[in-house]
Parts: sequence; structure tokens; C-alpha cells
Amino acid sequence: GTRDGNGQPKKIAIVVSTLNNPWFVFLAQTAAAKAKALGYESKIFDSQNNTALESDHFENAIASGYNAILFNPTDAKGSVINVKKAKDAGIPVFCMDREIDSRDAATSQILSDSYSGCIDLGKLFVKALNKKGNYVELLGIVSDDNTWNRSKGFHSVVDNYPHLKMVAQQSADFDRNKAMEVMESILQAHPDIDGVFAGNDAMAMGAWQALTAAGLAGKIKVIGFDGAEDAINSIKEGKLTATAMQFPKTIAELAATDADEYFKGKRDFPHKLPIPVDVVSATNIDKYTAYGKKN
Amino acid sequence: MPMGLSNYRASLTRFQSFIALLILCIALSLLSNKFLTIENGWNVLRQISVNVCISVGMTLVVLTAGIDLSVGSILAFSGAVAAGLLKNGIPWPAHDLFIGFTLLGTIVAALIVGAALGFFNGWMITRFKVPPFVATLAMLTIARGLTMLSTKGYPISSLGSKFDFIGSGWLLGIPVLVWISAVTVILAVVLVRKTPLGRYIYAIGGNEQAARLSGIHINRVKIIVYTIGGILAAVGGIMVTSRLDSAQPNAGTNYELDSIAAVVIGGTSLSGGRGTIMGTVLGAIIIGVLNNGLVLLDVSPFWQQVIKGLVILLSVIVDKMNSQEA
Amino acid sequence: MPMGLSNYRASLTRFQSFIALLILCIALSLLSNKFLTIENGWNVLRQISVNVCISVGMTLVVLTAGIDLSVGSILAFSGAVAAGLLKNGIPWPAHDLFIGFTLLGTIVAALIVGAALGFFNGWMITRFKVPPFVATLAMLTIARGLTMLSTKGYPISSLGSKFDFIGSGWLLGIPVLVWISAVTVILAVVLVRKTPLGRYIYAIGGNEQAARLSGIHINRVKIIVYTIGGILAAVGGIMVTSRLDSAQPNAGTNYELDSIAAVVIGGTSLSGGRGTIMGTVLGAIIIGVLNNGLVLLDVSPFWQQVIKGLVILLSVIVDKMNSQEA
Amino acid sequence: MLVAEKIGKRFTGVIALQDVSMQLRPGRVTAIIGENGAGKSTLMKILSGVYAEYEGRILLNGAEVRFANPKEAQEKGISIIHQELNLIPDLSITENIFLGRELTDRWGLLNKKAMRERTALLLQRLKLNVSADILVRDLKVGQQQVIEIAKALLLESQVIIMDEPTSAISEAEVEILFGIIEQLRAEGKIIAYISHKLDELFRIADDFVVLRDGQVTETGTMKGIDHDAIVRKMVGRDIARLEHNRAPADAAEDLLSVAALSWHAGNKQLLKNISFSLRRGEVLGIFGLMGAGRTELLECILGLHAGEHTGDMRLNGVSLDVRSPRDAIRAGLVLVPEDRKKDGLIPGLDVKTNISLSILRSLGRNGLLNNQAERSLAEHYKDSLRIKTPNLEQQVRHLSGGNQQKVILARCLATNPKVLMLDEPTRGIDVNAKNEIYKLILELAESGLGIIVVSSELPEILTVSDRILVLCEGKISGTFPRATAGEDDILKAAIPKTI
Ligand SMILES: Nc1ncnc2c1ncn2[C@@H]1O[C@H](COP(=O)(O)OP(=O)(O)OP(=O)(O)O)[C@@H](O)[C@H]1O
Ligand SMILES: Nc1ncnc2c1ncn2[C@@H]1O[C@H](COP(=O)(O)OP(=O)(O)OP(=O)(O)O)[C@@H](O)[C@H]1O
Ligand SMILES: [Mg+2]
Ligand SMILES: [Mg+2]
Repeated sequence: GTRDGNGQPKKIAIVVSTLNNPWFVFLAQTAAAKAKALGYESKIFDSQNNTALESDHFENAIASGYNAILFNPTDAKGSVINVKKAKDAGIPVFCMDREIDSRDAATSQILSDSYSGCIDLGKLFVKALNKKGNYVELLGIVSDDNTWNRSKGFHSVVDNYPHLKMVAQQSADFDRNKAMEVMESILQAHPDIDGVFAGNDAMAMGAWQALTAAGLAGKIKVIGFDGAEDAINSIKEGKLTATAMQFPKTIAELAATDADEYFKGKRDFPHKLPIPVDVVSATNIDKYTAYGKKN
Repeated sequence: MPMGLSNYRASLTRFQSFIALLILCIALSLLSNKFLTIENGWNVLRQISVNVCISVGMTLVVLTAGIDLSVGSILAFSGAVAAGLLKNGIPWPAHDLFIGFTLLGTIVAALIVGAALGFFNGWMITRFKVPPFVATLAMLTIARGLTMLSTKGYPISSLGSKFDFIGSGWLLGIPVLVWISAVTVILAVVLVRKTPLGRYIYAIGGNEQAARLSGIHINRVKIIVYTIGGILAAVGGIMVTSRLDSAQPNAGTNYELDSIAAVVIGGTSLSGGRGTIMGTVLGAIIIGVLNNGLVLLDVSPFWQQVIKGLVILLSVIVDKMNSQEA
Repeated sequence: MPMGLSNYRASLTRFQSFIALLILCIALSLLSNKFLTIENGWNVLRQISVNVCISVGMTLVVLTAGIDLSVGSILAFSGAVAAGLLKNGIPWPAHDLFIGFTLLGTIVAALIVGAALGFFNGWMITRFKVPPFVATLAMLTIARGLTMLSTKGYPISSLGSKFDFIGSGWLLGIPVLVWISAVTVILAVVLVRKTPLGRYIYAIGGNEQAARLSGIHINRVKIIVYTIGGILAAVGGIMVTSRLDSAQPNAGTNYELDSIAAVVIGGTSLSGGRGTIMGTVLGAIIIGVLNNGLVLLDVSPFWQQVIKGLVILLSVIVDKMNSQEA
Repeated sequence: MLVAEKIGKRFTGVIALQDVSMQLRPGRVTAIIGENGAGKSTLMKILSGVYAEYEGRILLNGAEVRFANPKEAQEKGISIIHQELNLIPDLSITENIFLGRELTDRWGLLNKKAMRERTALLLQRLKLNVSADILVRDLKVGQQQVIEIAKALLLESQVIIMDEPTSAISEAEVEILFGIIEQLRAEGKIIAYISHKLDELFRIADDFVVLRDGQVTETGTMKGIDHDAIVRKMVGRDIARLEHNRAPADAAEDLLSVAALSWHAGNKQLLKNISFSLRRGEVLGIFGLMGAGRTELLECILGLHAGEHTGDMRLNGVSLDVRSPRDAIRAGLVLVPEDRKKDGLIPGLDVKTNISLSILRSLGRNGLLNNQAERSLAEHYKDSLRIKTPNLEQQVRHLSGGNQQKVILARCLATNPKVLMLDEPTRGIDVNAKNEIYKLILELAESGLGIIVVSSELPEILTVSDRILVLCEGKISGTFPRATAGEDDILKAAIPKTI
């Protein structure tokens, strides 16, 4: 049931990789709200993108008697050991959004498939650019898994078109301001670009602003990733070309529900449950709102 | 004669970093024909404008032998306050009303927030003798927390085209951002060179005990300096927010390092008492040119970090060699 | 009598932070019944062990009136080197061979890497008179770049159960991580209190020119100190890597701030010449207990930041009040 | 009139002042006399608002005053020249002199021109021939001392306290200062004057107050008092003046010989072709005016400017390659520097460590320190040099100036040097300790050391030296054996011919 041995509500820890990015804030808060709605106590832990700090959080959560962990890992490999530790202590872990590199450590994994999402984005990008032209890629934090998953998914498509040429690949740390600055500089060296692929929406927005300031807005296709509010609004206004909608709400709620079912006795969860990523562009923007589908 | 000598040395010290900057610029313009263009010049100036404002405040703080690690967080919080007020005003739950804010009101409110947090830094440092490093480190955390609390972790965007003007507008052929940083620099130079307060700042950093014995009100000067630091961080916050048309909760992260780097590369001593505002400006330009140049040359992000570190080392070494010869 | 008094004062100074820590612990154990458990005690000690190692090195550096911003990057790079060697050895392309590394060999190699980077810091600072802040800021960037280049941005994981032992094993009822930091602390205390080098460190920080005239080889001492700092960062790198069974390219980001905070909260003066290793350890424990306690209590992450900042301020203020009364 | 009533002041572990009552009268110069550590500076700091907490009361012109800070004292017309220099190195002379009392125009901006002019005037009055814009950092200690005097004069206060104003300046400046003091006295100012140079007191003081161990032992007028009487009042017993008739050192081989030492720094020639030798057991006095290059000479020998100068140095006939003070100390050369605060002490470390610092390595075993050996070494010098400190763990910055000097001397002697170089060794040291140091110098020479003493005090040079070298503008302008040395000849050699 929802209560522990002492009749207190069971406690669920929500460990997220960072709260320095609204997408994860949304993920964490949705999970917390759902857990509460299901009758549990919950608390959010911020790993600040630091796997060692995440490790501390796991230890502290285990020590202070949490009954389950909804987990958004900082790193597929580095986080494994933490999940194993929890498992050894008899605490189930439910992964959200990002997977961990282990078959059986986590009880369930509800994953947003960045790689496939970016394949779809890549296809859209190819079409939007008519299979030829120069483009720029803005990478996220270069030590982050997601940065490379997204980049690879994108390139797995785009690299097949020899007339699509990447003239610059720079990092802007998932940061809007940095993206704007980097884009401004890139535009000096390459004023003749046709498209920008940014690893998240904040960078896409920053790039868009740099293009606007340079009077190139509208001539250049800009693509982001996440489905953040600003990006959705921007697509609506015909500015950004597309983004990839992940469904943090669905993911978080499913994870919380899994935990609830676990407490009620269910054990056979699917090892991996990929939540498809939708490509959002002007054609289907009406169906979407920030971080999810309109309902 | 000795006076001539001393002036000569002073001006050399001030323009030490200039040589490093010159070499850097020459190298970059040889490597890329895109570097030495007017447009790129504006780019660099716009990009450094925020750092210049913050670093001017940092210079004053460092001249008193202090340090301010909280600038980035104060920037974020005052940006968030500005954006929040502009967009939502202050709700007045009792009467279901809300107080709207004009553009000017918003800006003033943000500056007051910056001043208040800076004042708090100074108060902790002087009243409770908390070391500046600790006091402002605590503020770094506190102001970031306040930013998160006030924005709930989400950006506040679409602030209107009037506010936009600060970040994207031009005035008399010069970007507004550059105007703001230029005015800041000029005011700071006047403060430092033409007012008693400026003297006191150098004196406190040079020998606090001697300054006290000369009857200078040490605590008051320090509080003023940290308050100015907070205000300039808030100015930076308004600039960043307007430029992005969005207050990002994580704005300004790690700005303290960039800012201290500009100060130190510009020749100001971290132990206080020695340094100039113009040196800091040169330091900020060096960092900005470097960031810009590495992207223009399309250096891979991994190598960028290594090269950036090496160039910073080299630029300081070049400085030192010059000043030794003098 | 006066001698007794002075000893009493010295011990008070050393244990100043102790009172702050005590108050903090009492408050936390009243607020949460999970705090004062043996398991949680080990948790805290394990969690601070890396910061303790780094901060011990930082203390030595700060005592000479220097600073080391590069510890986090050196930590990451030596961790990556250890993991890379352990997993892949050194490929020897000519003969399609590769040199495998034993566990011990790996550890030694990582320590050598840390020592080399630390030495480079010291060399820049003494030979080219680059200010420590700039030299180590440059190294912060360089070593991070090297980490990225060597790992290509990907973590290196699954390093084997023998290596694992360092991060997760227990020895005589005490976690290995705690052993390592305890031994580091003991060695450093001996260094500082029982060897000429320790005295030289204080002397240089207290008055460099006087130390030079007393026949102390300033440059050599400084280079040694920065090298020790690098080695201890590498120790931290091995600890983190083993604990996570994975070398993360972004490991150690911002550790310099935590580490300097431990040093300063522990009562060491950033202008050098004054401070103790044990003070730093207490500082690190205060930070660790605070992080742990805020998590145990149901404080929301945003509020945590605000409260953490306020508690750090309070703990330093409590210290100051005590030392003033004494 | 400034009256102190039952003033008491204690520091942790030390009672600095107890029941001190005295009065300073207008139009008169009152000498405050006492040994090192007697409490003179502490008393003056209380009078000038540096220490706000003390027992007793202060009356200025009959009304009680209590200053919370130096500024309040200044506003009531009390200014002080501190014993330690209190200048901001990176500000110019003008900026230092006007610090805290800048002249501003109606916009609140600095009136630099007016300040510079007034500074120039002050400098002229003090006959200091440097630009008002030069940084204090670039001045020599003696010149900085003159700036401190200028600072106090600027205020035109009714009370002027001078705590060892002449410790770092040479005869010529002293004359100028005395001229100014005469003038101030004529204007009816209240003047307190502290100096360990007793001769000065006879020249300018009208009254005296004697402090011993924090208490006033006697007050009176200077009339009819002689040197020995003053010393007796200070020390509490008679002190025989040092008279020695040492035979000049035997003409054995040279211990240290310097040949053709020259040093250019920038476009300035600091030392020109200096050659001399020092024999075992000899005390070589080096005299010269401020700026003659004496300090630079000693620094070159110590290896502080290695690689910048030319010339040859030999110790015991073996060529010396000294690249740093460390090399010099190993070879057996040590220096007691002239500015103890800047170059001598590690202020935050204790007495014991400051003494043992140079020989820590040899005190230890297996690379570890030997606390016992360190303590007995410090104990030894504490006794033999009579260092007044509550204990060996006291931070040196809390010691009185004279005792600080002894600590540095102890550090140098601990290295067992062959050649001991002393730059202004008795600056700020009381007459008793001075005598001890002279005795010590002679004893050390007796035991075979070669000693170089740089001093601006001619009597000092004449007392201790076997041979006297006079430096002028970086050149040797005269050499006098002790037997034939006359004050006039030496002074004549010291004064530059080129003005
Ligand atoms: N801040 C302080 N803390 C502790 N003790 C102090 C402090 N200042 C002075 N003392 C002690 O008080 C006593 C008086 O010192 P003071 O400086 O007044 O002596 P002085 O007569 O001026 O000596 P000198 O002639 O050497 O300058 C000395 O024993 C000194 O060690
Ligand atoms: N680093 C320097 N650069 C330029 N000039 C210098 C430097 N150091 C000293 N001088 C000048 O060289 C001259 C010699 O100074 P020095 O200190 O040797 O004199 P001194 O005889 O020791 O005098 P004092 O009695 O003040 O100790 C002075 O005019 C001084 O201003
Ligand atoms: Mg005194
Ligand atoms: Mg001299």
C-alpha cells in the first residue's frame, strides 16, 4: 500500500540530473506532483550534473529511509553503480528520460529516445534544406551523454547527403546566451549558411536571436530539441522551424505510477519503455503545448 | 625627471595588456580575414559589454583587497526580478489587483535589488568580519536560490519590444549595450581617479591599517564598493535579460571567474591597492577577442579550452616581460 | 601562565569552527532522527573524503598566499587517465601491441599526471611570475580540455572490481575512502607542523621578502606546494573515478569553490601565513554535514541553496564571535 | 594642555600601561623616555585615538576627551607620527599626505592641483627634493619617514606627537626637523617627542616623562640633566658607556674581498666600482648619507640582485658565486636588513620560529623538526640578547620595535655566519640594548667574525668600527682607520661634491 510499517506515507526520492534547465524542473515537479496525488511523500534531489553528487544523494536517500527512487541519471555509465547500491538496499529505482547502462539494475526505465528523435529531426532538416546547403551545429555541454546522442542521431541521417555541408560545429553549453554569442561569431565567418541544428531549444532560441540581429531571420532554418515553451511559441509565430517534443509529463507520471504499482506488488515491468519523440513543426504545432500534447 | 619617469611607468603599467591584445589581434587577423571587420568588432564589443560592467565593479572590490563571487547570481536574480515585474507586475492578492511596472520602474527595481544584495555582502564583511570570499560565496548560493524560487526554475520570456531596445538597439550608430558599458567605464574611471572615494579604495587595498590611521572610514567605503558591485551586476542582469528577451534562471553561471580573470589579466593585483579600470577593460577585451577568434577559426570545442588557457598564460607572460624591461 | 594562555588561545583558534559544527550537528539531530546514525556518519565522511583531500592541498597553497583553481580539472584529467590506462592501456600502433597497466601502475600514472600539472602551475607562477589566480585559471581550462580530448567527451566505465575497492571497499570497519583522506590529513599535519618545509610555507605566506632574506628557497617551496596540490587532486580523481566506477569528463566541475570554501571556513586566511589543516578538515565537515542535513530534512532544492548560504554565513559569524571573546 | 590621568591598557598576556599620569604643556617639547617595550607607543596611540579602549581619562584643555578613532583625535587637533611607517605604497606622495582629508572642488571631485602645490610646499619646507607625484613605493625608508612628518605637519594641529621620527633619517633631515620643531614650539604647540637617540633630547626637549614597565617613574624638566642621569632613570641603574680599545684586527688574510662591484639599474648607476676587503675579526663601518647606496651594496653581497651587477667577490680567497640569499647564508654571509617590518620579520609567526627560520633544517633529524632544539636555541638568544617577550610563542608583531630587531639579529647569529652585515642595526633601539648590541658586535668580532655595520649615526660608527668606509653616490669616497678617523673628515667625504 501507500503506507510504510509505521503507518506513515511511503517516501519517494526524485533524483534529477539538474534543475538548471527548465525541462528537468518540469520533469521533477511533475513526478513530485504525481507521487503526491498517489498518496506518497516525495522530495526532489538536484544532482547538478555531477555524478559524484548524485552518488551522495543516493547514499543519503538510502540512509534516510526512502522507499523508492524516481531517477533521472546524470550519465548512463557513471550512474549504474548508484542504482546498484539502491537495489542492494532493497530500494527500487525507476529511470526517467535517460537510461542507465545496465540490464537489470533499475526496476523500470521510461525513456525519451533522443537518438531516434534526432533521426526524425534530421530527416525534416534535410527536407527543409532541400538536400543541399551549409549548416551549423550547436552542441550542448560536451561532456553530456545527451549532447552526443542527439548529435549522432542527427548526423546518422544528414551525413548521407553530400551536398549538406557542416561549416561549423561549436558548443554553447545548452545555454541561450552562449548560443547567441557563438552564433554571432560564426555568422562572421560563415554568413552564407542555410540551417542551424541546436542540441536544445534554449540554444535554438539564442541562435535565432543572433540571426534576427544579423537580419537573417527567416532565411535560415533553425531546429531545436525539447519542446520548451519559448520554442513552441516561436514555431507558432513562424520563427523556429522545428523542435522535437519529448514528453516529460508522460515520462514522469508513468514513473510515479510504476512506483505505485511496485508498492502494490507488481514486479514484471518492461525493462525499457521508450516514449517516442514527436517532431513539432508549423504543420502540426496546433496539437502541442509546452512539454506535451494539448489535451 | 623623476616625475616623468613615474608617469611613464604608470602609463606603461596601464597599457601593458595592450601589447598582449595587439599581438593577439594581429595573429587572429592573419589567421582569419573575417576577424578585422567592423561588424565583427561590434560583435566583440557587444559580447563583452556585460562582462565589462561586472568587471568594473569587480575591479573596485578587488582594489580593496576583496573579492565578489556573487556577481553571476546577483545578475540572474535582478534579471529575473526585472523580467517578472515587467511581465507580471506585483500581484496584490487582497484586492485581486496587481501593480504594473513601467519600463523605468522595472529597471530601477532591478538595480535596487542588486544594490541590496551587494549591500548585504558589504555588511557581512564589515560588521561581522566574514572574509569576502565566504560572504560572497554564500551570496552566490543564496541569490541563485532566490532566482530559482522567484522563477520556479523556468525562464521568463517575451518581455516586449521596448525592453528589447536595451539589448538589441542602436543609438547614434553604436549598440545600446556598448553605450551602457562605455558609460559605466567612464563613471568608474572618474570615481577612481577624481574622487576621494577612489583614493580611499586604493588606500584600503594598499594598507588597511594605515588607511584606518589616516581616519578613513574603512567599513563605509567597503560597503559602498560591494553595493556598487551589486548594482553593476544588476546592470549586467538587465543587459543579458534584454538581449535574450528572456530571464534565464541559470544566467550568469560562472561569470565570477570570467570577471575576475578580466580584472587580473588587466593587471590588478588580487591583494589589492594596485590596478586600473582601463586595465580591466583591456582584460575583458582580450577574453572576448579570444572567445570570438576561436569560434571564427572553427577550433573544435575540446581544443578551444586548451588553447584559451595557453593564450591567457602567454598574454600574462608577455605583460610581465614588458613590465620587467621597463 | 602567559604561555599556558597562549596555548589555550591557539587551541581555541584551531577549534573555533568546532563550535559552529557542534551547533549545526545538535540542530540537525533535533530536526531529524536519521541524522545521528552510524550509517549516516559514514555517509558524510565518505562524501567529504574527496573534498578533504583536495582541500588539504588547497590549504598548503593558500598558506603561501596562493590559490589553485585547477584542482577540479586536474581531478577529472587524472581520473580519466587512470580509467583509460586501466581499461585500454597504451596502444602501441607500430606493432599492434598495447602496454597493459596494473592497478598500481595506473594509480602511479594518475598521480604523476596530477603532479606534472601541479608542477606546471608552480613553474608558471615562480618562473614567469604569473599570478597564481591566472596560472591556475588557465590550467583549469587546459586540463578540462585535455580531459575532453582524451575521453572525446565520453565517460570511461566498468573498470573492474579491484579498482572498485578504493571507492566502495571497507578496511577494518572503515571505508577505504575515509582511510585515504585520513592518511592524507595525517601526512599533511606532520608536514605542516613537524617539518622545515611546513614552516617555510607559513613563512612565505607571512612575509615573502623576509622569508627570502632568511635563506628560504621561495620558488622551490612554491613549486613543491603546487605539485602537492596537483597530486592530491589526482588522489581525489582516483577516488571519484573508483567510487563511480567511471571516469566522467565533467568530474570535479566547481570543486575549486567547495575546496576554497572549506579552507576559508576552516579559518585559513586567503592572504596567507595563517591557518591549519585541521581547520580545513572541520570546514569540509561543516560543508558536508550541511549538504547531508539539508537533504535529510525536507527542504526543497531551491530553498536548500538559500539556507546553505545563510548557514555558511552563520557558521563563520559564530567563529568570529568566539575568537573575539577569547 | 593635554593631561593623561591614570591611564591603563592591557593586551592579552601583557599589561602595557598602568596608572600612567602625565601632562604635556603648550609651547614645550616633552620627551617620553623609556626602554623598548616600556609602553611609550601604546600611550601615544591612546592619546591619538588609535586605541579606543583604555582605563583612565584624557583631558584636553581641561575638558575630557575620548576618541573612538584617529579621525576624531585629528579633528580635535591631535596628530601623530607613528613609529611604524603608515603609508600606502602605491599612492603618490601627494595622495598619501592628503589621505583622508582630500581637497575637493565644488563638484566633490579632487582638486589635484591645489593638493600638489601644497605638498610641494611642504616638501620644500622639509627640504625633500623629490616630485610630489612620485609613488611612495619608490622612496627609500628615510624619505618615507619624511613623508610621515609632512603628513603630521599638514594638519596644523595643536598637539603633535612624534614617535621616533628620526629613526630612519640622517643628520641633515634631523636638522631640518628640529628647525621645524623649534618653530612649532614658538607657535605654542604641544609636542611629545620619543627617541632613543638621547643626544637629540638634550637639544630639543624641555620636559621629560620616564616610563618603565608601563608605569611613570619620574617627570621633570630637562634642565640640568645629563646623559647618564637619563639612562639611570630609564634603566633603573647605571650603564657604563662603551669604551673599547680593541687592537685592530691582526693583518691576517682577507676574509671577504669585493673587487670592482658596479650595478646599473635601468639608466641609474647605483654602485660604481666598489672595492674593499674585510678581515677576520674586523668591524668595518660604512657611513654615508641617505641614498648613498649602502643598502644596495649589502644587498648585492647577499645575492639579492644576482645577475644584475658586475664585479668579483671572494670569501677566504675562494670566488663566491652567490645567486640568492640562500647561497649567501650557506657560504656564511648574513644580513640584518634595515626595514625590519618589510624585509625582516614574519609578523604572524612566533618569536621561536622567527629565530630558528634560517637553520631549521640543521636543527632537525630525519627531515623532521626537533622542537626541543628549536626551543633551546630560541631560549638561548632570548636570554643572551635580552629579548623582552612574554613567551616564545608570542607573535613577533606584538613585540616592541627594539625587541623585534633583536629577534632578527638572533636569526642571523643562529646561522653561525662568517660575515655579519648589519644595516642600521640599532634603529629604534633603546640605549641599553644599543650598548648590548655594540658589545655583542665587538665580542663577535673578537671571536673571528667579519662584521660590516652600515649606519647613519656617526657616533655609532665611531664606537664600533675598526675601519670606516664612506660611500657617496655609489662610490667609495674615503677610507679611515679608526685611529685617525675624525668626524669632520668623514662627513666631508660623505657629502656629494656635485650639488
Ligand atoms: N597589539 C599588541 N598586542 C599585544 N601586546 C602588545 C601590543 N602592542 C604592544 N604590546 C606590548 O605592550 C608593551 C608596550 O609596547 P610599546 O610598543 O608601547 O613599547 P615602546 O615603549 O613603544 O617600545 P619601543 O621603544 O621599542 O618602541 C610591550 O611589552 C609590547 O610587547
Ligand atoms: N630599484 C631602484 N630603482 C631605481 N632607483 C633606486 C632603486 N633602489 C634604490 N634606488 C636609488 O638608489 C640610491 C641608493 O639608495 P640606497 O638605499 O642604497 O641608499 P642608502 O645609502 O642605503 O641609504 P639609506 O640611508 O636610506 O639606507 C637612492 O637614490 C635610491 O633612491
Ligand atoms: Mg614604540
Ligand atoms: Mg639604506
